[in-house]
Amino acid sequence: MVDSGPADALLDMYRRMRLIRDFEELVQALFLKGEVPGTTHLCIGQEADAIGVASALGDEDRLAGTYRGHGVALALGVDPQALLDEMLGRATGVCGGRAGSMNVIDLSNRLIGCFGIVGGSIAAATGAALSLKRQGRGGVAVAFFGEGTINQGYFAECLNFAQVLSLPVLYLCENNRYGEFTPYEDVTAGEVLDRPRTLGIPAEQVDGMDVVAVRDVAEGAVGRARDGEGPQFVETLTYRFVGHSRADPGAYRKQGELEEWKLRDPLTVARARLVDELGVDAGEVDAVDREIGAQIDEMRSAGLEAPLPDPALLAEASEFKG
Amino acid sequence: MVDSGPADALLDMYRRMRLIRDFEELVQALFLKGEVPGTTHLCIGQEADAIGVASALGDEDRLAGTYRGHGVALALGVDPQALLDEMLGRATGVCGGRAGSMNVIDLSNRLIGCFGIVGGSIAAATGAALSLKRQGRGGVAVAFFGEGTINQGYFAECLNFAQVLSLPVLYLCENNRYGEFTPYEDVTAGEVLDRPRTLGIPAEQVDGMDVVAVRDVAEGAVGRARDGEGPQFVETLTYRFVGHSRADPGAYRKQGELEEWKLRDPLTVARARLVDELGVDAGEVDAVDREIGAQIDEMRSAGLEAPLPDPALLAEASEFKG
Amino acid sequence: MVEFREAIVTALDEELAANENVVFFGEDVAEPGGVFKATPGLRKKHGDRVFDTPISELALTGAAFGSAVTGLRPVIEIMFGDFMPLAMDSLVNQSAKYWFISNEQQSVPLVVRSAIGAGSRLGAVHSQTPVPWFLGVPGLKIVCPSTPNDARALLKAAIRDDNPVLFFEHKRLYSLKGEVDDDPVELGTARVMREGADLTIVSAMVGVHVALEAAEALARDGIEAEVIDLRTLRPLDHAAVAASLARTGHLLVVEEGPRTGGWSATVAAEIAEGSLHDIDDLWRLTTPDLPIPFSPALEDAFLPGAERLAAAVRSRLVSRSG
Amino acid sequence: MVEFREAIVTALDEELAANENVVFFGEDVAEPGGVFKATPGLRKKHGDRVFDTPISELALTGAAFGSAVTGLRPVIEIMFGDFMPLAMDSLVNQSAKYWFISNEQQSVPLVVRSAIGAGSRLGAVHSQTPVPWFLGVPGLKIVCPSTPNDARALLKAAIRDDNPVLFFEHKRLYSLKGEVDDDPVELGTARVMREGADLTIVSAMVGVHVALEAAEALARDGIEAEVIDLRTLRPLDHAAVAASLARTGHLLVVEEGPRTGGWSATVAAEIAEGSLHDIDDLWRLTTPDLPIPFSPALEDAFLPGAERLAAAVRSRLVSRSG
Ligand SMILES: Cc1ncc(C[n+]2csc(CCOP(=O)(O)OP(=O)(O)O)c2C)c(N)n1
Ligand SMILES: Cc1ncc(C[n+]2csc(CCOP(=O)(O)OP(=O)(O)O)c2C)c(N)n1
Ligand SMILES: [Mg+2]
Ligand SMILES: [Mg+2]
Repeated sequence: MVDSGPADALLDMYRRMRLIRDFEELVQALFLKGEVPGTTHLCIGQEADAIGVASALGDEDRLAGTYRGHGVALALGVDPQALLDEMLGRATGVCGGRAGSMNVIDLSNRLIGCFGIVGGSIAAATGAALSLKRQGRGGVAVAFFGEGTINQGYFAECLNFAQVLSLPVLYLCENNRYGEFTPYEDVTAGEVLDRPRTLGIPAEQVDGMDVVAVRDVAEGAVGRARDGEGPQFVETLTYRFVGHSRADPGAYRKQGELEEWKLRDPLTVARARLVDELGVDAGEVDAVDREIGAQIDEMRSAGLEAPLPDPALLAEASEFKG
Repeated sequence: MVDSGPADALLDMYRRMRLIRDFEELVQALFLKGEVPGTTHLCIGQEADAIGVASALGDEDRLAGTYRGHGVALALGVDPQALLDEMLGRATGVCGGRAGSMNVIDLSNRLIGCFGIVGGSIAAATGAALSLKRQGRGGVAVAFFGEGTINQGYFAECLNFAQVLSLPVLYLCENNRYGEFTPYEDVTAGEVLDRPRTLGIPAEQVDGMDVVAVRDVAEGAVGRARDGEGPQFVETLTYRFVGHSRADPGAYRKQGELEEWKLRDPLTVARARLVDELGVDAGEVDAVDREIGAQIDEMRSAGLEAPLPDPALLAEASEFKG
Repeated sequence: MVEFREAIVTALDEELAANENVVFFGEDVAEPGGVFKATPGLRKKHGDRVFDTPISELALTGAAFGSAVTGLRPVIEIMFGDFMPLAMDSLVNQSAKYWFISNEQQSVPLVVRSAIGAGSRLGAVHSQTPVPWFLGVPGLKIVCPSTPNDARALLKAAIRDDNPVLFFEHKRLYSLKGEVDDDPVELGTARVMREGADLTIVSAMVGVHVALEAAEALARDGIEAEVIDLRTLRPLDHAAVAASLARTGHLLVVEEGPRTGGWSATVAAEIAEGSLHDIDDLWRLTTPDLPIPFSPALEDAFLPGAERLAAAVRSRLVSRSG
Repeated sequence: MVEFREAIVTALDEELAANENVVFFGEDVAEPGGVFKATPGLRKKHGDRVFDTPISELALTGAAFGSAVTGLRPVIEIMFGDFMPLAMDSLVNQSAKYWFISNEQQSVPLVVRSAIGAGSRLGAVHSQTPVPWFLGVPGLKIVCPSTPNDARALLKAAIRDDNPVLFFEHKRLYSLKGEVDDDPVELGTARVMREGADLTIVSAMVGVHVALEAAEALARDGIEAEVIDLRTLRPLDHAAVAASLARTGHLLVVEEGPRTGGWSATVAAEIAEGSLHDIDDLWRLTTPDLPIPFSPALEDAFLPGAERLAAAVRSRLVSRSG
């Protein structure tokens, strides 16, 4: 049994998960209206991973996410409006509309970047850990990635590299059972955790639908990395409630699987902890929902009114700094 | 205790190991005289791996080697003169002098190629196994590579790929303790065998200085792959008695290590088995040595007299077939 | 009328049916039918000769190589061209070199299909055209069709070709419809898409359609542009360009790719070297030397469109004749 | 007089000493001092800021990227340029794009050193010049020094540069001796190595020495060649070429690299586009569109040497003036 801890901390995590959920639903809705160009990879169902891990991080820490990165971005404190505006291709986007959904970068909020190449986040965090170790201020780098990513060369090479150099890095594998439309077991030999363990990297599994459990496990792992114990590995068992990206029929899902996982929606789980275990008034939780709802409504209007970038910048911008 | 088996089979393996040894020493000598252009990577000390494994292979099987590939080439039956001529850059070389020591290819002798890129042999054999499986004639593909290669993306990606597809492939890791000038343990986390095992690939270790032991283990592994049991993995414990390549000071070797390993020279071990265990007359073994010595002398003269390729071929050759 | 993506699946289907050594594999291509819906139904029809792979671009390309030199004729899919750097080692150092360095023992009949190109608001890491990366790799062919008919005919030709072929499918063409006939098309041959006496515009893929649109606009101003579709970018059909140029005297090369290092530079350099004093003008229209921006406001300005092309022609013709 | 390889180690040593954020890592570079003996002593002097890595080109390049955006200024070694495709994804999809797509939040101050080039009889997979692969990658700089002085000055400039820089060291230059001064050299600036009124020869690395030798031979025939060393191939100093050409009217570009897809094509295309009617002639001398052959008899004929260069100039000048 995981201890829920103080109510205000959990309510805060609930609020931040709600923000992610509503943000993603907004992006989805705007996408369907043709307002979000290109594609999007939503993390609906996986909010507890982002919030649980981010809750274990401090100012010195850094994180690298994937194309499915809105959740970690918001969890790290990236301005939601600036994130939305980026999806909308606006000048006010966190990257001025240059990057888009799959490539968000916000160093001021500890986000090294979101990486469109499967495995790219692993390299980025491994390298950041090299910096953090040298800086000697106890910073830990975190790489988010999915279970399908463990078959990429980046994964094997970087984990060994980090272990040999004893780098302060947490490898956070979100196991949502599918890489795009292909089930884990069809393309992957063995179990996720055995791969880091073979290298001597401590690895544990956690219920990715329970933000408290994720936070606790992340705190432990980040703490060990911070204390000089080298790379750590956590696998979260989670599920994506929506398609991989815009045009996903979902035909690959096993019968009843989605419905079953939805019973363990991280928001439902957290709400139950708040109300049933910690005795928080359901109305208080509802108020949070309404508050976020209102925030999202405002964001929506502001985003749609935000200015587009000026194409003249292409003539002025340089491929190089300085 | 490994059973030495019949004397004639072992004497034949001894002869072929002697050929490799003398061939490599010839290349070394010619190299020092400036007759071998570029560089060479000799396999002196590792002959039992090449001969032991090749002895377990049949006509349908295929093998991919590395830049340190003279041993496997000879073991597979590549014409020694054509191999030497290739090192010497002659038109009569097995690849017409186009490839050189690191890139020898001889498909007619089951050698898919020697690969200059660390890890390349693994991909080549994995792909060949795809063909062999489809052909359904029981062929097995073998990849030779060193222990330093297990940190390459090629290794991790291909082993998982082969396991998921249950391909008939033997991954043969020659653990000679160093990748170039860097000791295994400085750059590698964990043990070699654990990596394939994590993927569910059967893996065993064998004394790489004992050709009988290598052959027996290889026969088992190749047999299982042939029988449809999927990828197999063997690690040989061996040692390179010479430098990594031409200009290797060997400063990285641990004190006394070379001398200790030389006591277990695969030729010495095989000779002892022949004479002490199987009662073969030492004179008979000496006769083999002399015979090979004579063959090598002839090869040397023939090689140095062989014609150079005609540069006019560059104007005529096409980058494409057909 | 057939859609471009239908043409692709038809070509694959026909070649899989025609030759049992043809196999097709990649990420999400078999059961799911491809993220661009360009390969549905093949798994069902051709069974285990069509299969899904792990997310391991290097392994799948390396395995394709190994299988191609041992009897199969693999077609693989690298989902987005942007991921090709992960697979590049095997293409450059294995497949491209084998025919020549093996002294022409064996060529490498493999095809890499990949979705490429910008304009779909997918950002810097899902929009690139990999041609510049591979143009300087002897031994590789690069095919870039612009119509459904060419897509089908050229993909069939690529699969029947004995050499490694990169086959690029521009994302913005998948939904294009066109007539399809049964005439074969040879790799390496350009095609005149529109005749005109005043200027030759050379392009490929989407650029051909842009050029045709611009040519219509120019025709209204009395400028008759000849439009050439190169169709294959390696080897380049320099003769077709030179022949057209002999008629028009003016050459504009339009490339969706950076100004530095692309195929348009090689076309221009060959023409300049061969006929400097026989031509009136020669210039290129490319994308800027910058990563591809996400925001539609930026991406549209980034890409060479028909209007910009027509305007460029008008002003260049004026300034040159003035 | 200082050797080229000494110039390299001096530059590294000085920059490691000058800035504690500079780190240097690669395969066999620290304890062993590099396979080309270009980095001895650095480990001893600078401690764990200089270290050996696993044979994991992708991890080490990816880690360099991650560390460069979080405070370090990494210099890495990819032992042979031929291995760069393994590392390419991180360079192309991470390092090269970060500055622009992050909306200029942060650039990527990293340097990749690599030994490149043919003429050392190392065969097709250890002799390539990777410039064509990276020339079309906006955001990367490519530096190619030809003298010890430039090697030192440009490597220091590369390490101080805020952008990702590929720094290529031609193997046949390592033992070249030359004077060294303390004047800084800016990246992106060509240098006139010899003045002459009749013709401009543009090259880089070994090609510059070949051109100088050819120029001496031509001078004996009364032809005065101006020789320009580009020194940086990305960005290209087109202005310096144009300025020289304004004096000589004839341009020959000499590239050690295939005819299709190299930097000489971009130089020629830019000149043709900018000054078609102002010049008398323009042509290129490159290697054939073939893999690099091993045999010295072939390799010597493959590479553009001084005699061939001088002969080409003589015959071209005659045929053009005739
Ligand atoms: C190198 C590379 N290969 C393929 C893709 C296409 N792709 C994007 S997401 C994805 C699946 C990744 O699965 P997983 O690691 O489980 O992450 P999830 O999306 O489930 O979070 C694939 C194949 C890519 N972006 N990069
Ligand atoms: C991709 C790549 N990286 C580096 C090298 C340089 N290199 C050649 S051999 C070697 C060491 C390989 O060690 P190991 O796998 O143990 O094989 P061994 O040479 O000991 O047989 C290295 C680093 C290479 N050829 N290819
Ligand atoms: Mg997944
Ligand atoms: Mg070794």
